[in-house]
Amino acid sequence: MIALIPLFPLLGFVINASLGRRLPKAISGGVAMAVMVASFAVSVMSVWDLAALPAAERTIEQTVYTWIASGDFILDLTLRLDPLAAVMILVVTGVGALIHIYSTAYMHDEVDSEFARYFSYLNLFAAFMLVLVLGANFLVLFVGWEGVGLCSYLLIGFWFRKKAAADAGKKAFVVNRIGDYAFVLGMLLLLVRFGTLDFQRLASIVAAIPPENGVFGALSIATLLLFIGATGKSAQIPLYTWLPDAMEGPTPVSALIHAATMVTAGVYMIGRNAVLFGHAPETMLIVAIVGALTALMAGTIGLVQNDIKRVLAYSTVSQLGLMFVAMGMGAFGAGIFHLYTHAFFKALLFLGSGAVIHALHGEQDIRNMGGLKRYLPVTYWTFLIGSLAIAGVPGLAGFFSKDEILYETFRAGHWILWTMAAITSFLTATYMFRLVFLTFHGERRRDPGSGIRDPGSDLMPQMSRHSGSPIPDPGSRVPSHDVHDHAAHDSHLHDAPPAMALALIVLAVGSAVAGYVGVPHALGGHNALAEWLAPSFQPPTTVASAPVAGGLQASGEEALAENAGLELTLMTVSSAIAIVGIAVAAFVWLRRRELADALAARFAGAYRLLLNKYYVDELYDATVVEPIRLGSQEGLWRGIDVGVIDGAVNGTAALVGAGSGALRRLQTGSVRAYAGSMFIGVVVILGYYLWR
Amino acid sequence: MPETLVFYVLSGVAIATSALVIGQRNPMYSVLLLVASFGALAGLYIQLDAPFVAVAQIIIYAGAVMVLFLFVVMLLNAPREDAAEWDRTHPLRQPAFARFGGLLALVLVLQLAWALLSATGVDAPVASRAGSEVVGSVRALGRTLFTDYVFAFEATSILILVAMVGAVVLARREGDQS
Amino acid sequence: MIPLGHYLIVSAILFAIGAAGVFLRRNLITILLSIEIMLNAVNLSFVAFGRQLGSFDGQIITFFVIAVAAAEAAVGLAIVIGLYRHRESLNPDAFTLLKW
Amino acid sequence: MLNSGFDAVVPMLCVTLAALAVMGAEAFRGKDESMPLGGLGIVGIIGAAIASVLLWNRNASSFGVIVADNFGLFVTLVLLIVGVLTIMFSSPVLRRDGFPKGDYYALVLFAVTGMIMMAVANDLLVVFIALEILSIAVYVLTGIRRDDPRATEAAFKYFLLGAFSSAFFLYGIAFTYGLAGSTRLDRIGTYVAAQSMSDNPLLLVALGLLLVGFAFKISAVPFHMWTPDAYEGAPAVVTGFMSTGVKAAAFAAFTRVFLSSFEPFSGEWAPIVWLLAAATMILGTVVGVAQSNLKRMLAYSSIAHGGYLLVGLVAANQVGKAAILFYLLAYAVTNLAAFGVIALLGTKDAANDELRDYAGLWQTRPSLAALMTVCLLSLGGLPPTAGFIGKWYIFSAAVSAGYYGLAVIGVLTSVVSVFFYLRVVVMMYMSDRQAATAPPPVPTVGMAALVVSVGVIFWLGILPTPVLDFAAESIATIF
Amino acid sequence: MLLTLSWLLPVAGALLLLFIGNADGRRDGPIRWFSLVVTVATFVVTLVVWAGFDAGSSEFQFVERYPWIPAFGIDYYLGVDGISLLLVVLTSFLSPIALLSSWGSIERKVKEFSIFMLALEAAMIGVFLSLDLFLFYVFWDAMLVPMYFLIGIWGYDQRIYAAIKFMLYTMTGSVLMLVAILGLAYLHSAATGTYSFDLLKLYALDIAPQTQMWFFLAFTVAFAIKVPLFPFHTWLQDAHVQAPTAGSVILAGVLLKMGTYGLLRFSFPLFPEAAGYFAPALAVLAVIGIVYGALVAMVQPDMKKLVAYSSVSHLGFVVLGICAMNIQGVEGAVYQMLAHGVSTGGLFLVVGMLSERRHTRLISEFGGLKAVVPRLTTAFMIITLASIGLPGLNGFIGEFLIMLGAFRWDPRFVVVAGLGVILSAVYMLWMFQRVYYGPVTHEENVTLRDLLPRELAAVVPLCAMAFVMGIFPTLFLRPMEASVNALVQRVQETQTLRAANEMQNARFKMQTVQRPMR
Repeated sequence: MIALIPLFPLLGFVINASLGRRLPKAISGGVAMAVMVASFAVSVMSVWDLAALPAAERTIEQTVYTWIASGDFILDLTLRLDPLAAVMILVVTGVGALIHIYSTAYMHDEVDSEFARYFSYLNLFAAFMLVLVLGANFLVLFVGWEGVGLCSYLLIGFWFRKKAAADAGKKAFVVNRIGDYAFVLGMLLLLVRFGTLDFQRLASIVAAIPPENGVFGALSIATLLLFIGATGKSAQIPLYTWLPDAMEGPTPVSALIHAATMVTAGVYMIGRNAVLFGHAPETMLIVAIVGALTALMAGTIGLVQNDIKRVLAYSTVSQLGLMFVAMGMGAFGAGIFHLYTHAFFKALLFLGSGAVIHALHGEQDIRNMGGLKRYLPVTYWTFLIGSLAIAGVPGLAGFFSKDEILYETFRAGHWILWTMAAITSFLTATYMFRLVFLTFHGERRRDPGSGIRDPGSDLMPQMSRHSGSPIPDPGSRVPSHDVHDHAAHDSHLHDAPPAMALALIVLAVGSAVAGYVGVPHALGGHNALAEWLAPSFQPPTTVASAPVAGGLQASGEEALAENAGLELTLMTVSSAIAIVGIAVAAFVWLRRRELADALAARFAGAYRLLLNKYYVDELYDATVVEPIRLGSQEGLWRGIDVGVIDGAVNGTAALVGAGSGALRRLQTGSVRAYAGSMFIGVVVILGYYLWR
Repeated sequence: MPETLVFYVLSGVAIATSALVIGQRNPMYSVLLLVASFGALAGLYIQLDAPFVAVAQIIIYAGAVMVLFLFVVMLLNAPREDAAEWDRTHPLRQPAFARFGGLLALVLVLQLAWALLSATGVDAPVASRAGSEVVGSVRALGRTLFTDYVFAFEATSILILVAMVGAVVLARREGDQS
Repeated sequence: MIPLGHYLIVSAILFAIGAAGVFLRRNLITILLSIEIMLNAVNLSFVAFGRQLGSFDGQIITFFVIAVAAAEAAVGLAIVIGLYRHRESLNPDAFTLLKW
Repeated sequence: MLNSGFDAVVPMLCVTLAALAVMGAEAFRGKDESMPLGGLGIVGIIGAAIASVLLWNRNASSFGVIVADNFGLFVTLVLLIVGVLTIMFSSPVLRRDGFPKGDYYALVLFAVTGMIMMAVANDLLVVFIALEILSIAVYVLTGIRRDDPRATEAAFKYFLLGAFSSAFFLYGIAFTYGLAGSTRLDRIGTYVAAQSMSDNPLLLVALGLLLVGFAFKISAVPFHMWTPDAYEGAPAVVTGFMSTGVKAAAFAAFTRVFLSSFEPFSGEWAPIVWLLAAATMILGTVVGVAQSNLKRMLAYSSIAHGGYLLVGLVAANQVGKAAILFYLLAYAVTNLAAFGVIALLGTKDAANDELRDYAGLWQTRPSLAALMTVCLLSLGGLPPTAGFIGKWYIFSAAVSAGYYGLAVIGVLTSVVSVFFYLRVVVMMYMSDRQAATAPPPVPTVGMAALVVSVGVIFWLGILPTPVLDFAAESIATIF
Repeated sequence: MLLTLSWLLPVAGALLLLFIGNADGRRDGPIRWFSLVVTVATFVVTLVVWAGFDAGSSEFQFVERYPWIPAFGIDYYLGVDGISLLLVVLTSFLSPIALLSSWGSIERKVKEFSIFMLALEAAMIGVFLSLDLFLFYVFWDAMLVPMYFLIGIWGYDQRIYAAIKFMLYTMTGSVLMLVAILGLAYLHSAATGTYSFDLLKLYALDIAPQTQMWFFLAFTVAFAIKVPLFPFHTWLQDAHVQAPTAGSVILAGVLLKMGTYGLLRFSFPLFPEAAGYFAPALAVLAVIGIVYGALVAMVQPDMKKLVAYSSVSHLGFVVLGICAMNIQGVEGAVYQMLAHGVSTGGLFLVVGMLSERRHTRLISEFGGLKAVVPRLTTAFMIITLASIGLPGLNGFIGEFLIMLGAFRWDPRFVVVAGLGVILSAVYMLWMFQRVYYGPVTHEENVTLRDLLPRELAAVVPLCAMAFVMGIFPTLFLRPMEASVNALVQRVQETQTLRAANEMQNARFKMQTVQRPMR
């Protein structure tokens, strides 16, 4: 049954990949959408079945077949649906389906074969993502983990003629590989240490041993390695640099992969192994700190970016950071909750930005936008809702989840982290509304104006996606994404076409109401989501026993009593933060535009630092990439391989040759010399016998 | 004692003439000196109760072989050594090589002498053993030659045949083959 | 009577002289002569040994050696003549077409 | 005539008679009347072969100095094969270069006689005479192309050094005779066995001098100097003949003398032979690398092969002796075939034995190129050829005698040797022909001889069992 | 009889061709078809063997044994176990593909080419089949000759240098092995009185540790050169780059495996104690090779060179797994051999197709081909992903099992070896991107034609194999299970030195659970 969930998209992939190049757009797109919807339906049904079960044994397991069997290592390809997975598959299939629908309109200008290729990739991604979340053991998860990485590589580089896109794709894959390296090591360590890769078995084994408080034992090492893998997948320090570049991909891709689903895999993975991480407090602290740092850093960068998608990308990074803070605090429920809500509004925001770009024919620089509110009403209002949600304005989805994270952090006593998180949410509100105001409000701006160009980005407005292809070939019929003269168009900018509008509206509704599944007790809710998820964060069959560190004490009645007050206070604080952030944004970018430039000029150094993303990419290039490349080329290849090793080989040959050349000279041709050598031989032999 | 004296004289002559043979630039003289050395050797043979060998030595060697040499020397009216110009320029002309060869020869002599002196039984006078009275009788010698050594004898005939053929093949004038 | 060793030493000296001749002389004829000297030296040893052992073998072997020497001399001289035909010289060092 | 006291000499008698018949026929034939002289020789050789097969296992001996034991007979058969192949390769060459046919064949047959005599001789004197017979015959054959100064020079060098070395050899015989009181190998053996190891300097001197004599004939370093010049100067067929026949005969006598009579002294001579073998293998292969003349290159390679044979001698065990026999056969056939190819490629006025003359031979004479390749691979000791089995046999002898060092030197040098064999292959297959003139057409007789030898090479390489057993049987009777 | 058939069939084909006159190349077509049919028939034969193979037993099966050189206890002795079976199938699977790939590129001397290819296949199959060391060595060396000609005659410009280097380099190793083989046989005769080259008898032989060391080194150097292990690898890129496509495919696909197979079949089981002593050193070399090969591959301007160096890296994994000498390690190693055969063979195939179209192998000469040759691009993509070990494709299983096995042995090696996983992605994807992505930069590339049906027929089986091996690894793991078990048992129970070894790095090891890992 649940095997069908990933199988449907896979089917779609097979169809589109094999004969898609001959199908008209309608069919290939239709197939892609159909399989996603089907998969969504199946997911809903299976979650329904799951919900029917009593909370204690809420798992549906299906072993497809034995994948690897080698000696005492036997690994089944098992899928397991549990509350956590349930949330994830709903998000993946639901949001995924919407984005497929959206894409049919967004990608409509591609030629048939490219169109089909796009959707085949998208389906494949969905399939792998579902395998990732449904996998019952690390290796199956890893299959999905790598698979989604591959799809993101393919989709980022979808417009392969554009060097920037291709580079970004490769960068994404390689950076992820670095994470995967650690991830694999972590897996192996767990496997060798505990003898299994199955999440439930691991959980029950680990639950039996005491947490590694203060010691950094095998479990801590393993979890840390896994977390490094997560930083790769979920774009955390130090491996976050690929995500902003990944914006080279088509916008729906950014929405689905780089906002809603794939990038959250790291968070999901930690949630999935809540017990393991719970038993490695040292690692947990590291997770939280890294998350907080990432959140803050990304937020600051997002404040000054001028590319609409990049702003969103950095906001994604920072939101992911918040999720990791929650995970690090042991507030797994909160983390997953934020993941869930984030999926809605971040997807919404990206799709919205996509609508804007679509309308502006590829324009992405917010300095060249403005005043779009009256041209693109649907886009505007949905975008606004999304921004409010992410800013954490009370009543909307983001409010509840982010607030719960802040609360858990504070309650765990890490007030420094709390402060960082709070600042982050303030920044979030600010840069999001900077985006909103610059894009939709004010008056229409044509030319880039006097703003500082963003040197780090390949997304100069005037660069067309298909630039650099000197010769026409079937794939490169120039679509209307290219930059045309705005003057020609901005009179009749068309709003999102129905397919896109539908996706936007649905997601907007989601962003508005999704939070209500997790209304905290303090507000009289009963935090349904947390309760639903609870079993997933505890060793199997021990639901009744002591909850995992920080698991969800909020659910205990007595805990509730003393915490309600605190929670409410924090809520007001955080709402205030959001409001203030929006206000600041409004003040600076709506009332007094010049102030922004003044600030930029005033703190030019800081501004440039932020604009160039703290020069991290440059740092990596200078310290890692170039040394390795040069070292390999000049040192290893030219030096050692050709010079030393092969030199030794050929040197031996040369030596023999030289010896030959020298020895043959003994053959002088003079017969007396020959007799001489014989005579010497005689004398020597006799000498040997007589003087021996 | 006379025979000791005779021995030393003869061997002295043999050695001296042989040394002169190779110390001689003119091949003609060399051949003649060699004949003399052979004569001395023949004397030693007689002293060793091998008259027949001595005779053979004189007749075959000094008589036949050396005459053959003489013929060739005259036929080619062999020039004195290093007459030709290239000879002076030849790397092997400098005497170092010759000295080296002489040195080796000296070493060889020393080795052999040392081996002989350190060997047992060679200081015993010759013919100290029994049966010395029959030694030298030609009949007995012939009998042995054609009984024990008959195969070697036949083989030698083949050898000489081969040498003949070879000499003919090699020395025949150009053009008149077969 | 003269000890066997004396004869042997004489023959050794002769042998060495012959061997040295191969190096000292640069005249093919003389070199052939040197080889004859070596063979004769060996003959002396044979006869001496035979005398010592009181058997004919030494003398008989000497005959064969003489025969061999004659044969070698014949062929050798033929070759020398052939060489002389090709190049008006008897110097062994003149013939170094074949080397290395 | 078998079963009489003469039967042991029958094989060489047949060959001798054939030689005499050839001479007679040559003498009495008309000016331009052609006679199958080669056929005559082959008939005699076949008779000899039959005789030796009949003599098998009878351990016959004649005159007390000839012992036709299986060892000798095996070598005899090898020598007869060499003779047949030589005659087959020669016949077209003779016609082409206008050698004196009668003399040539007679000399070849006499040489074979001498070789056989050397192989079955049981008396140092006979060994010496046989040595002289074959040497003189080969000297003459070397210089048989009288109009070619190189050939004459080669003959002269070969002759001079040969005479020089045989003087030493004879001196060694003299000492041996003086000590042992006889030149019969068996009596020498009994005498030597009675001696204690090292308190007899004269015997050691004798040993050393005999060693020198043999070392010269098998062209072991440093007594090898004559080999490249003689081999390069001589006509290719003659080179093939002497590089195989002389070596085989010399090794037969060498093995017989040192492994029967001087067996007790193996502790004395083994180290020297060890050094000779090592030096020979190394120098032969290393210097071969730099050669550009095919005959000279193969000359060095045959020096190296002498080294491998010496390894078998050093091992001095049953395996080693059998290995020597087998290797002699394999090497004889292969090397002879290789030189046969060279001979067939030459013309009257051009020897065509430079490496560059073989460029692109594949295009013009594919069959010749293929056959040559097989020979070269066999010389290099690659399976599935006779050379491989031979090398393997030799080295297993060395290893089972504990001489790992020699074995390692041997295999490494054989790798080096593969390099220069491959150079020829490269020329034939991988570079284009620059000489405009196509090589001469291949005569049938020569082709037949080549095909036969290559067939033998593969046979020995793939199904060596019968011959291996044969060899083992041969050494079983004596020693 | 089947085994004999499997190597005799190509030989027979070659001999038959030998007598077909084809001077003017008139019969090229028929000859091509004929040789293809022969190889396919061989493949079928090996499949039949597989079908009849009893996966349950670790014994050698289909054993054929006839005395060959009785005097030395040399037998014609063939047999397959789980390990050799798969390698034989791989060989016969790749041979037709290689032949097919040559149809376009080999125009001159087609007959000789086919003859050499068939001879090569025969020799390779023989190497994997023979259970008699002498027979093994015969095949081992005989294999050099046809490969030498393939490289030397039909190769690229530097072909002669490469061919001779290949021949001499590999021979140098193998002759030392020959000495060791002879030594073994002698030891056997010293122990039992009779010579024997019978592998199983020699397994039973107990050898003094000191001797083991030397023999192990002799064997291992030979195999290490073939693999090629890190310092012995420089013949590889020359041979690979200069060989014609078919040659590279076979070279990468099968020949290199003969080295690792040799380690597995001979070095380790014959000299367990020495193996235990040297295993860490070997593993160090292997790990160096993994990283080093990857780093050097990364900066190659020449596609074939790049792939060649990647082989060094991949086979480093194999050796690492063998050194681990536990069930996962060894099974992973064997699996990786197969996987590498498929994926790297495929890489050379597609690279060859590319270079035949443009007559250059320089990456810089290409770019943007995705738009021009979509099919070729897809094939290339799949094989690339397979070789960088993406889960679901063949490369992953082997690498993971090897890392698992090595981790249970000594985690430090895995920590370094894992870097290879990262780097493989770097160099492969970088090449892929430079060749296929971006704008079409060279006018000549605009008109490149996509895969022909014939080429498709060559590529598709490989891609399909990549998927099958990635998704259903048990198909291949089960047959080898018993044999690998037996092997590991044999090696470990006799390893006394190994114990000391364990002591030495005990603190880095963690105790492993005994119950099955699920």
